[in-house]
Amino acid sequence: MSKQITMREAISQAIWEEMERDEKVFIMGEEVGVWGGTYAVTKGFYDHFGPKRVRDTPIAEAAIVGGGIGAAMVGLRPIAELMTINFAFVAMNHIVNEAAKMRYMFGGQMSVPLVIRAVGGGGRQLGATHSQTPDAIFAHFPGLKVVAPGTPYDAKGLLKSAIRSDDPVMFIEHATLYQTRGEVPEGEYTVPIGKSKIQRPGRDVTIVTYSKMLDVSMKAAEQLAKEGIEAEIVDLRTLRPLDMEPVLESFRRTNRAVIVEEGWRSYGIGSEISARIYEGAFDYVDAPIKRVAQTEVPLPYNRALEQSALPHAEDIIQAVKEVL
Amino acid sequence: MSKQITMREAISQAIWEEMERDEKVFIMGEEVGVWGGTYAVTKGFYDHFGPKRVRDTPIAEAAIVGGGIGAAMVGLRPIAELMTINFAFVAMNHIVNEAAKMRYMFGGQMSVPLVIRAVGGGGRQLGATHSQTPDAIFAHFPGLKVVAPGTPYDAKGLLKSAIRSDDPVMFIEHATLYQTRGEVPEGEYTVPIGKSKIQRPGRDVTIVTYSKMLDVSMKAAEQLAKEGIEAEIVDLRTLRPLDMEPVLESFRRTNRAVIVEEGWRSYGIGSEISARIYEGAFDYVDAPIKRVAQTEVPLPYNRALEQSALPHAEDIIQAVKEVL
Amino acid sequence: MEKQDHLDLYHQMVLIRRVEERAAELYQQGKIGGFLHLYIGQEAVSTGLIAARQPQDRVITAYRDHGVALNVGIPADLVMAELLGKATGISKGRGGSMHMADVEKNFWGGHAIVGAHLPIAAGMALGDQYSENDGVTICMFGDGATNIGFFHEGVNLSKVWDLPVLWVCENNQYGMGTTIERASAVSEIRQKAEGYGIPNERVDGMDVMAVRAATLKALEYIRSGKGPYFLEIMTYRYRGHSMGDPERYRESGEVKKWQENDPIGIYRVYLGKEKIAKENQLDAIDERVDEEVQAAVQFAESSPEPELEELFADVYAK
Amino acid sequence: MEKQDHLDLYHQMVLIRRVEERAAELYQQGKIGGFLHLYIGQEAVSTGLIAARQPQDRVITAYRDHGVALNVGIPADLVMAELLGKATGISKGRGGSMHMADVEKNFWGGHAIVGAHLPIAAGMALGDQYSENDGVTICMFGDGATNIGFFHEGVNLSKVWDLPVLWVCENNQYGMGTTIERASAVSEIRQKAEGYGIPNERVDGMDVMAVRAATLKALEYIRSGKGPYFLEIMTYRYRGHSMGDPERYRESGEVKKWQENDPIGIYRVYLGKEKIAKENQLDAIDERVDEEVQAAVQFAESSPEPELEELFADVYAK
Ligand SMILES: Cc1ncc(C[n+]2csc(CCOP(=O)(O)OP(=O)(O)O)c2C)c(N)n1
Ligand SMILES: Cc1ncc(C[n+]2csc(CCOP(=O)(O)OP(=O)(O)O)c2C)c(N)n1
Ligand SMILES: [Mg+2]
Ligand SMILES: [Mg+2]
Repeated sequence: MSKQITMREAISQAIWEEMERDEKVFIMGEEVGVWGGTYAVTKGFYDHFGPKRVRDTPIAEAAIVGGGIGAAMVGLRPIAELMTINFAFVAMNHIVNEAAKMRYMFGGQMSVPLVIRAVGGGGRQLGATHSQTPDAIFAHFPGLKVVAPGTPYDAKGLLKSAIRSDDPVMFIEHATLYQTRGEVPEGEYTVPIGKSKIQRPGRDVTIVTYSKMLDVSMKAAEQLAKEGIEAEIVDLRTLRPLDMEPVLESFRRTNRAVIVEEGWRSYGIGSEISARIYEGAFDYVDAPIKRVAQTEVPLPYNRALEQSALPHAEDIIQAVKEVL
Repeated sequence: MSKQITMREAISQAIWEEMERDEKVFIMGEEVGVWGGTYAVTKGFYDHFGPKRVRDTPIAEAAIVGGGIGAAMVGLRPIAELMTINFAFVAMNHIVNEAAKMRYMFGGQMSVPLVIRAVGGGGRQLGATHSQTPDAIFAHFPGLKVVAPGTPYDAKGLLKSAIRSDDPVMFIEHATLYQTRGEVPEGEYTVPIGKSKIQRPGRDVTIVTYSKMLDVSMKAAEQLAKEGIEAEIVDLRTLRPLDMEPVLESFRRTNRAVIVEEGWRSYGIGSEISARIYEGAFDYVDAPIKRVAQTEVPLPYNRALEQSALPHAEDIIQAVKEVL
Repeated sequence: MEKQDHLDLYHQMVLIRRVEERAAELYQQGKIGGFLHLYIGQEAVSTGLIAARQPQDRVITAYRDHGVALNVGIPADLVMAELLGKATGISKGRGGSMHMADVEKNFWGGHAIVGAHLPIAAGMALGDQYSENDGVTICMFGDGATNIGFFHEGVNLSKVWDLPVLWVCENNQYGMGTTIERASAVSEIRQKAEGYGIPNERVDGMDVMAVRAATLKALEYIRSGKGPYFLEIMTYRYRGHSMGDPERYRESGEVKKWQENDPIGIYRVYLGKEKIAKENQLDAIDERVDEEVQAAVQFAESSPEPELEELFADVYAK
Repeated sequence: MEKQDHLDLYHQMVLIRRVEERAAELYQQGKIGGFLHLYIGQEAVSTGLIAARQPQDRVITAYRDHGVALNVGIPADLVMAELLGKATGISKGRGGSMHMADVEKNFWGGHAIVGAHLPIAAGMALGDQYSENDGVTICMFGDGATNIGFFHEGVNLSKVWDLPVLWVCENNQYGMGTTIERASAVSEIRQKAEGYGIPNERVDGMDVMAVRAATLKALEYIRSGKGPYFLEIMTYRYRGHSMGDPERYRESGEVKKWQENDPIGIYRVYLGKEKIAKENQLDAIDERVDEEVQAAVQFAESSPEPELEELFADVYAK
């Protein structure tokens, strides 16, 4: 049995079920408790699990992540929520210098089974500091796992894997995906971290993407299908460790690729995927690989300007036509 | 007239001369004053310029960069020194959310003529948290300029340009380059930000690199020359804005490229350069472009382990041979 | 203070209130996007602060910035246009509600990352100290902001270097839905200033005259070269944290109680009691404000959107 | 305390001193790389602290961590091997001087980013509170570390949640070359604790008995569920900040003055005066330490380098 639920419900269910399953799982962050989560992901949690396991924190991102690291080191399984990924920069040292390195540096003595949830993405007129999709910079650091699901099914399954993982996982959600619906089975399941997946089969071109841009790419693919162009869509789902197999496998069939990400182009996700496709399937390349990404400016408040900076289905369609 | 001086001297001279030239230029950071800079770059400055212009700060990186931003906004030209780039994560929010966005967000009302100096790099057995070369993650942010010179000449000229720039510039030095010598003219000169440069001509392969790896690439090229292989070396010098022209121009002649960076491979500098070469010179590609980079682990203390994770001339030589 | 000064302050407070009430409506109509944090209930704080400053005194605040914007004299037209994201907005439509600034008026902006502007304020004050200007930087922030590391680093630096900065905590009792007690080790925020050896005072933020008086005193102290000063100003926001706040964290009775202490009402009573202004004079101001706000909305609505090329402007100076 | 306990403490202090003196030599010989921060002069601090803890009490500190490492009972062999980066080192040669830990002994490491371990310590204490263990987390940091935002966030959180954590500032008067006065708004660090409403005390850190007594008291307070406690322990480092420090920031006379107050010497006098141990007993311990250190160096030098595959181990648990 499965059911159509929203991304918000999927994430919420994953946390709820894991908290029911394991006493050691708890959530801490700004407004996760009484407020119910600023994106309503943890609505009802405070009443059900109480203040011990649903912990409102001061506005202190280094303490949220740092506190999570400490609690994880001594055996708990904290979910530290950063209200948005834009505030992850405030906790940057704890994410990349502490969580990511703790185990290695001390010769494997410690584990940091911490999930850092952070929601990102543009498109809501929140201005330059509140609209970023800086996923690539976190994925640069070995020791960290970085997950960014694009469907409710994956979100639920991957978040469960993240919570059960003994490694620190940065779990990146997208604010404009929370209302997106998708099939989710009713029973228990997990989705493994570090596995890309073909979300739509196609023969003509490989679109590599993830998170919100999966949705946008799907729309582009439908449009293209009407014109007889069948795009195969590979969803990375995990940015670190990066699973290139499905990408390369698909590319070896289509020989053409467009990489779609919401964040800025330079030093972004697409750069890495592009480089790796050429490295892994050079002999299969029939046309220059294209990247679709955000215009390289801080995002403005004005709606039209902001939208013009973000990648849309039309941009993908155009890029696909260029590689064909 | 020119003279052989060290990178340390070149950087020191640039700051000294700019401070002499412009009263508004000052330096602030941990141990820049009485101590003389932990890398001795500002040795003698405190005695000469006094505590007003050579400001020792508390250990508070957000205040160092944030304070620098504020002082820059109201008309000064601060050089904020982060003792090492590893501590830039502590100031990450101020670098990428404040300095980089201030002008844009307020409709061009403000300028942030701030230089953030930070020394990075591995190879000195400082362990995982103190040995990073995370240049790519800063270069991801529009609004910031990111400069990372590889020669004393460029360091001096670029730092002067950075100090005179009305934009925030992250100026990345490399700890193991301070003793490196090179020709520097005696008079006043600047090197423009945002210009890559061919540092060694060659016909067989294009090596794209910057900072410390320029040095290592030069050594590799000498070695290769003995075997009759002439590598052309393009030094990026500036990571943002990125000047691909000399890279593409060179590549169109050599048709083969190796990109060398000290940092981690995934989502690094090489990814972007690789993607851009394919985008800009697809028809000129004769062999898959190779990336040489750091093994993707946090750097260990043990010397042999650390060295084995860092890129060396041999790795470059091997990569060059593979693309030929 | 002259009578006209009083009437000006009254005008400012009413203007803030009405501009924001209209903004709330425009938000509901979808004409304003993003986050909209209303200052309603807190008007006396920025009004009293700005009334006490000299032109050389800089002001910087958080995202809840419409009050300051109007107090420093940005015309309501340009504030409203910014809210609507228009080319004529004070930040050219690129900033929106959270990012208003007017450097000409020595207002250095609303800032959206909690507490991040405190070290920046210290830096601005350093700029004045360095250049031997006698300006003071007035830095406003919320009670919630006092728990973030930036607060600590900025305030500490200001004392170490004796910078001319006035730290102003607008204590409206909540950081979003979290009461002070649940977020801060001490519930009297001014006690934090003690940890830095900075002189401090708690002020009634519903009384514009009290705020102005405390600010004058503090500015004098700072201007005399003695270093930073810290004000904790007790206030309350009547609306949600931002539009769309479910307000599960407080009882409506609590809001009502504070509304009985309305800063505009208090000031009206004061102006009457002190025989500074008659009811009908104040009513006339109210009416003038209504017209101003209507004109501002019209200005904003009829203003052009930014050109699409504006997207690329000002990323760099050069 | 039993006589043997006293002799143990004496042994620990001398061991720290001699291990570090040897380490300094090995550094000069190029056998130790990276940064080497010596604890010499501060031995009484960690010795007194650890002497007072129960096994369930966790310890976490900064990069100046050899003292704690030896106090918690990591054999000198494994400390020395780590300094030399050997496979037998306590962190398998991957951590080096700054990153020793022994989780079995409830020692959670030296940490190299100033102040970053304070929020982590708060989290560890949360772990114990959550699991209803009665352990206390003892978190040590320098005077310089009290100026970084992490300090503020960690300490504040500990009080808001009444976490079982003992904050220990080792005030050795300098953060690298910067005196407290030039870096901190207040020069009595314990005053900072007042800003968080946390009970606090200043302690003579050259007197191991005083440190132990203060720690016992503090741990009792915390263990009774009353929340965090703050100790400022006055001490001094005789050596440079790390190897290669030009020490331009202090006069040698100042160092000499503090050396007259040597923690080992003071304890010797105490042990004599209290008739706990005779000179020759203590001398015998000194000799035993010399042998231990020599054995440790030999162990370390003859230990194998890590295999090259070790480079890839432990990046992830799985
Ligand atoms: C670093 C950071 N963390 C979290 C947020 C989200 N946020 C915006 S306002 C706010 C509450 C701030 O409360 P306070 O400082 O009391 O100001 P008030 O809103 O009451 O005026 C939070 C948590 C943010 N903008 N920046
Ligand atoms: C965030 C950060 N900034 C700067 C440094 C460089 N640094 C290492 S130790 C130190 C001084 C710390 O002083 P204190 O806290 O007093 O400890 P002490 O060395 O005296 O034991 C500095 C600045 C660092 N490791 N981390
Ligand atoms: Mg508040
Ligand atoms: Mg110290």
